[in-house]
Amino acid sequence: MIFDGCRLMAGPALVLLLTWCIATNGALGAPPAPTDVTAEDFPWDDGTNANVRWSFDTAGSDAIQGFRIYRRLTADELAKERVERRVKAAETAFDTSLKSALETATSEATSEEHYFVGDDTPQDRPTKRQAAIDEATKEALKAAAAADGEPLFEFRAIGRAEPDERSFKVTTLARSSSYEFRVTALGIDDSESEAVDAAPVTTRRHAFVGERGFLAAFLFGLCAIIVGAIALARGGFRMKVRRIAGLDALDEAIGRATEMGRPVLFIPGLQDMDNVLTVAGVTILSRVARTAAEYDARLEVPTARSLVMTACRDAVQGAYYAAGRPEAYNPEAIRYITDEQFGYVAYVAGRMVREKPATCIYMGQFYAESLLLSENGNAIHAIQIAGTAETSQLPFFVAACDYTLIGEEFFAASAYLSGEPAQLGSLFGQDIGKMIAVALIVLGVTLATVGAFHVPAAQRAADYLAHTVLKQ
Amino acid sequence: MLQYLSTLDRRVVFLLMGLAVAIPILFPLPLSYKPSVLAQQAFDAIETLPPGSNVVFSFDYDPAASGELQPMANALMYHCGQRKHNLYFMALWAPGAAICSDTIDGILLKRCEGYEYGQNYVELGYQAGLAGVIKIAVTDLRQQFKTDKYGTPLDQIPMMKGIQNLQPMDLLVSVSAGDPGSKEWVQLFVTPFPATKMVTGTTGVQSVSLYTYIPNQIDGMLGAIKGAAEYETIVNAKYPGPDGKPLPELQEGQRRMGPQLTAHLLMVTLIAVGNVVYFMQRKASRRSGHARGAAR
Amino acid sequence: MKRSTIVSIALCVVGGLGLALNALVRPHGFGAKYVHFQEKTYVEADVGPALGEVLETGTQDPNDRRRVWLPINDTLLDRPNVQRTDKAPISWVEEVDITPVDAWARMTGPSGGADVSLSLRNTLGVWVAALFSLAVLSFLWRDNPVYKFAESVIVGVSAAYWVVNAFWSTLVPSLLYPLFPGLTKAWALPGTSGEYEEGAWTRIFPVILGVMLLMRLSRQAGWIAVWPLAFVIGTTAGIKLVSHVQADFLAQISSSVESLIKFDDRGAFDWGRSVGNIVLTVGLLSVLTYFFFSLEHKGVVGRAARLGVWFLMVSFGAAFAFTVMGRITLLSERFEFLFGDWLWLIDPKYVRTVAEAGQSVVSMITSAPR
Amino acid sequence: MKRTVPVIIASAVGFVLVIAFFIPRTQAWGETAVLWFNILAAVAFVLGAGNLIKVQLESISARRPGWGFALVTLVAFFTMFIAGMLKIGVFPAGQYPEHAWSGKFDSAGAPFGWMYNYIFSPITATMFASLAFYVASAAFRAFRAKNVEAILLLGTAFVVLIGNTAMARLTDPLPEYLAFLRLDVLVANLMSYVATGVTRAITIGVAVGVAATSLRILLGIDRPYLGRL
Repeated sequence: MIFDGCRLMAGPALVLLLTWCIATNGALGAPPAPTDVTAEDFPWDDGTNANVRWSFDTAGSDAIQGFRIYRRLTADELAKERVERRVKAAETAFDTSLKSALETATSEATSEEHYFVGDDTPQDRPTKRQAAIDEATKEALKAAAAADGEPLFEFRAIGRAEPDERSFKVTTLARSSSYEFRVTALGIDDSESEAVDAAPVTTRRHAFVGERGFLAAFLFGLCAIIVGAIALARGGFRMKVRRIAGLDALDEAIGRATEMGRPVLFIPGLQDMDNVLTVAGVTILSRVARTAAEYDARLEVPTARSLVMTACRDAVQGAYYAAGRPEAYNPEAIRYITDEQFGYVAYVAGRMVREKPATCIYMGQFYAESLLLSENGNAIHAIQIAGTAETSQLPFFVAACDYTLIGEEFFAASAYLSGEPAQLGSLFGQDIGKMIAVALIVLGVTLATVGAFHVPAAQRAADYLAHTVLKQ
Repeated sequence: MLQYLSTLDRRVVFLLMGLAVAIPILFPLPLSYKPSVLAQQAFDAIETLPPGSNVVFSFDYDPAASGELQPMANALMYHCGQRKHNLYFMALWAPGAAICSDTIDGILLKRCEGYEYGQNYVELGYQAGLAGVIKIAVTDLRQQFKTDKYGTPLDQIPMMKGIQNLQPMDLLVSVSAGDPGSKEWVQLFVTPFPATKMVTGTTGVQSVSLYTYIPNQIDGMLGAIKGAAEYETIVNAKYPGPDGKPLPELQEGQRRMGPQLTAHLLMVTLIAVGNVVYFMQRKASRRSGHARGAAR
Repeated sequence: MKRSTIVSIALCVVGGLGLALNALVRPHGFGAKYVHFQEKTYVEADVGPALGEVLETGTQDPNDRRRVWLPINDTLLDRPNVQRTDKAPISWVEEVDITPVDAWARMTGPSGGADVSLSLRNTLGVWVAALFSLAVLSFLWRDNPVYKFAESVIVGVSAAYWVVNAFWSTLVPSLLYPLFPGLTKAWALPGTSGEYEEGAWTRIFPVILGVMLLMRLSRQAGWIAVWPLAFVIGTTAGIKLVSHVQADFLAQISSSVESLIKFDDRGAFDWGRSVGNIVLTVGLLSVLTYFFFSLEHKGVVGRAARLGVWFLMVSFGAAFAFTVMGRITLLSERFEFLFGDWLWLIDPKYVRTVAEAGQSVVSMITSAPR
Repeated sequence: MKRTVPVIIASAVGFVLVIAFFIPRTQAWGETAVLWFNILAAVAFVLGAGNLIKVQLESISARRPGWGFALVTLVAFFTMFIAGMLKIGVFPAGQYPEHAWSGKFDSAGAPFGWMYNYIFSPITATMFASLAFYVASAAFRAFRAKNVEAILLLGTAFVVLIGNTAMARLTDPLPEYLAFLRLDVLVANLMSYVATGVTRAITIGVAVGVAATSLRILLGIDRPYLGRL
């Protein structure tokens, strides 16, 4: 059980090392102390960290289970600690004494023969209680004095380092304050070496968090790529978008509805216009409406939000105009039903059963209603095309619909249909971002695989990539 | 038969599902579970922390998800309590704060010893702001959390001494049903501040999307009721109740695995039968010469 | 009469008969809630410097005294630095939920059950909860007024729940208190210092933004709500930009840097993990390829994307199964409530353990006619 | 002004938050922005409630079909709202018995807590629970193995559905060299290798997408807050 835990956390090497340590070194005396203990302000941080470093004879590394790092308490902390210790000692002594005195009294009081024998009468109880309190107060006084007499350990253990480590990052310190640290080596049998103190160090706030340097580089690099791609697209460069099967299927499905003389049902999701999925859905609606106008198919759009209804009417009207058939536009086909999820579903499901649309298109943000809608669509043998980025609903759409625009594909389709340079350029920039990810993964995996065949340079490079470049 | 199945009223299916779930509840099935690696990792993350470690425990769900998540919250809290960790409770969902108080009364105060408010557990309660609450709590908790849930200023709570933000926490436990929840904790807390480990309990719906964070960002995860049942098994084996038997509160997850068996069998059967009907119908309609366009 | 009406009436009649039968065969009935009365009495006390401090001459400050209220049986009242004042104690009686089994035990116990009682309020609560649950489930049969009623209620109740929560948990301590510390202390937060904090006046800005946001309710001034909305969206974008690049982009790439070939602790080739890592990496790269939109799916890219779709489908299948598991769990929790807390059909002893619950059902059936 | 100021607000606050992550001196600015954001999030609930009242009142005054239900919603809202805001039936906190307003607004014994326990909880929980029924019916009527993709999806679903229950133990007798075929092991490996790889790819893709969207907002190219009133 314990080994399981270790292995999961620290890797197999450590288990081997520990097992070997335990096997070869039983109980030993105190281990040798670390040397050259220094402390320095942590470079390029927000002023709340410090770095403690030390040296240790590597030959002795096997005999220890690690190092313990201490911090000297500040004068304020010490004073507070002293008072707290005294108060705690006094209170504990008082409570213990009074409790035991009262317990005796209570047991005397409840057992009848003691209660009525001698001078112990009910009237005496307050007096006895007061006596017990006085006695306890005396005990408290003694305990407080005793606590003051004991030397106060001026250091507080703040962390542990592994045997192969030679530095420790102390975090959550106060900014611009002076601190003193000490380090000890910890033997296998929990014995502790002599302590070695470092010179005092003052924390300082720097202009930039150095540990986040690589992150900043990646972040601003990625931003630059996206901005560059958008600029390129606005400058007239034509961005290609690959064929998206679900979009091709749309035209075919609308054509089928015309052939069968049945309506096309379009659901723009359950959310309001502040949701990006709804916006993408409405963009796709423009295209659907345009095709419907060209093919002369009847389009129906029930919505769950009144604002979505307005947006959909705008989009559809525009599409009918663009198709040159403004007279065919019927605003009554685009209706707001209700905000309530199941109320909306009940309406749409009823409508589906009555009208039997030949094609059902679901584009937007969906929750549990994805199931009910696509099931009903299936029951009336409609062609169903769905698109959403809501991952929890994707499996249901994929299983029940003929075509599904999956996640990013949905946004890409919307960007493609909108034709806006900003959208297309951004899509292209994102592609470059993903290609960078692929390149880094391929590089890292190759290095790590080569490293696994005992090529230390490759291993080190893979580690540097994974733990320094990408983690910071 | 084919005709009957193809036109089957879906309320018949509803009835079947109802029975599949109801019968094992009325007549429980005594089943046992082998703990998976993930549940064991979650257990180890809490178990290997030295007693008295600081743990922030976040209730990020509402009653709608408590059927899945309450067994996890119970078992995780009980385990933390047995390990005598210092517990800082908070909630990113408003109902989570109420659920948290109930769980503390039912588990921590009833089944774990030595817990005293302000000394080794504190309820920071709910704050509005969704993921923004995490963002502010990891750098300057007291900006938003002026008081605890009961209106006591944080300065007057002993265990809040020296806690300016969540960075000194050794472990984060998030029981989460969605947004904001585990994903936001990973993004805003344990990734920028990797010194804090993380264990999470999640609903079946979102558990799959969290696998990508294991094991570098999330140390252990309990996914769906199965994760809860496995975790209960491990905890019960190590920390049984006073009479040596598992506690009743720590069997809820296992009890709810009974209906899973029957209901999953029903699901598999329904998919299979549905497809058989579909293909036979398709064959029949092909033979009679009118293929449906929808079938592809 | 329509067939569906007949079915509905029949269901109601059968349900009613079932409830009556359930009440008859059970000695204690069902669907009841019990409470235990707890008297809470608090007394005011005058507290001096802490025990350790007051004992040591010279350290105590005679002015360091405060008034607090303590439970009347608090052992702190015994301490020499704590003195009860002559203010009258304040007391009230609280009701604490207890299980029916505990209640019956107390009622038949030596105290005679003076401190326990059937709680009409909570019993009503259980029935209300059960009937609302059934109302929601009735939607399975068809859309109906009972369901609509439950839906209308929940819309109102949940909106109010969130407002009240936001007010007491966030607006009072984080907005009203910093702006009006004295007033808020006297009214709702007696534990706070009541002193004005440096720079708290800046919280006037969220008040202004909040008022602008509420302007959205008005037709004429609605446009001003765009400002706070822009603030909210800008903040979200700023947070997400960094957090997604760090946690979901770089950290994910970092986690993917794993050797395809794994050796176990003894240096032998580890089949399981090697195959696993290869599958993981191939899946990762092929799905990423599928999401390239500027490359046409032809040739190698096409084949990789096709593989990516397959990987996607396998993972969707798993997600599907986990979602199903979640939904079924929620249903079983609801049935546990209906059968357990309301009808007392399972677990009448409230033991709530798997094995014993099974036994108690058996014993209930065998001894039901009693 | 109606269009420029919001763009400036969104860009400024967004950039402050990005910079605050890297430059310690500006960290406090970022915290202040997030604090205001959180307070606004609380105000948003008030807005939501206001909107609800407005819509319901309109529905009632126009006597739209089903306006009776709008009335029910309003009654439910105000009952819960008044009970919670006035802390009706809430006992004061123990340390401050003189302060009637010091108690917990959601104490279980008070009307607000009662409505939470016996109305809010059961209705929301049952609404989600009823999805189990729809999943079953969809499984029967809609999930078709119509192509390779669907076959893969449903096949995996089969394996995971069965592997997640006690039925997985039926495969326990498989010999050690076939251990990877044991259903529970198979599901565990499926999740930790296949599902992890796929979700990681999706996560990376979404991360880039979110970064691009956020950046467009920061640069004022996308203005989702405009024209959506």
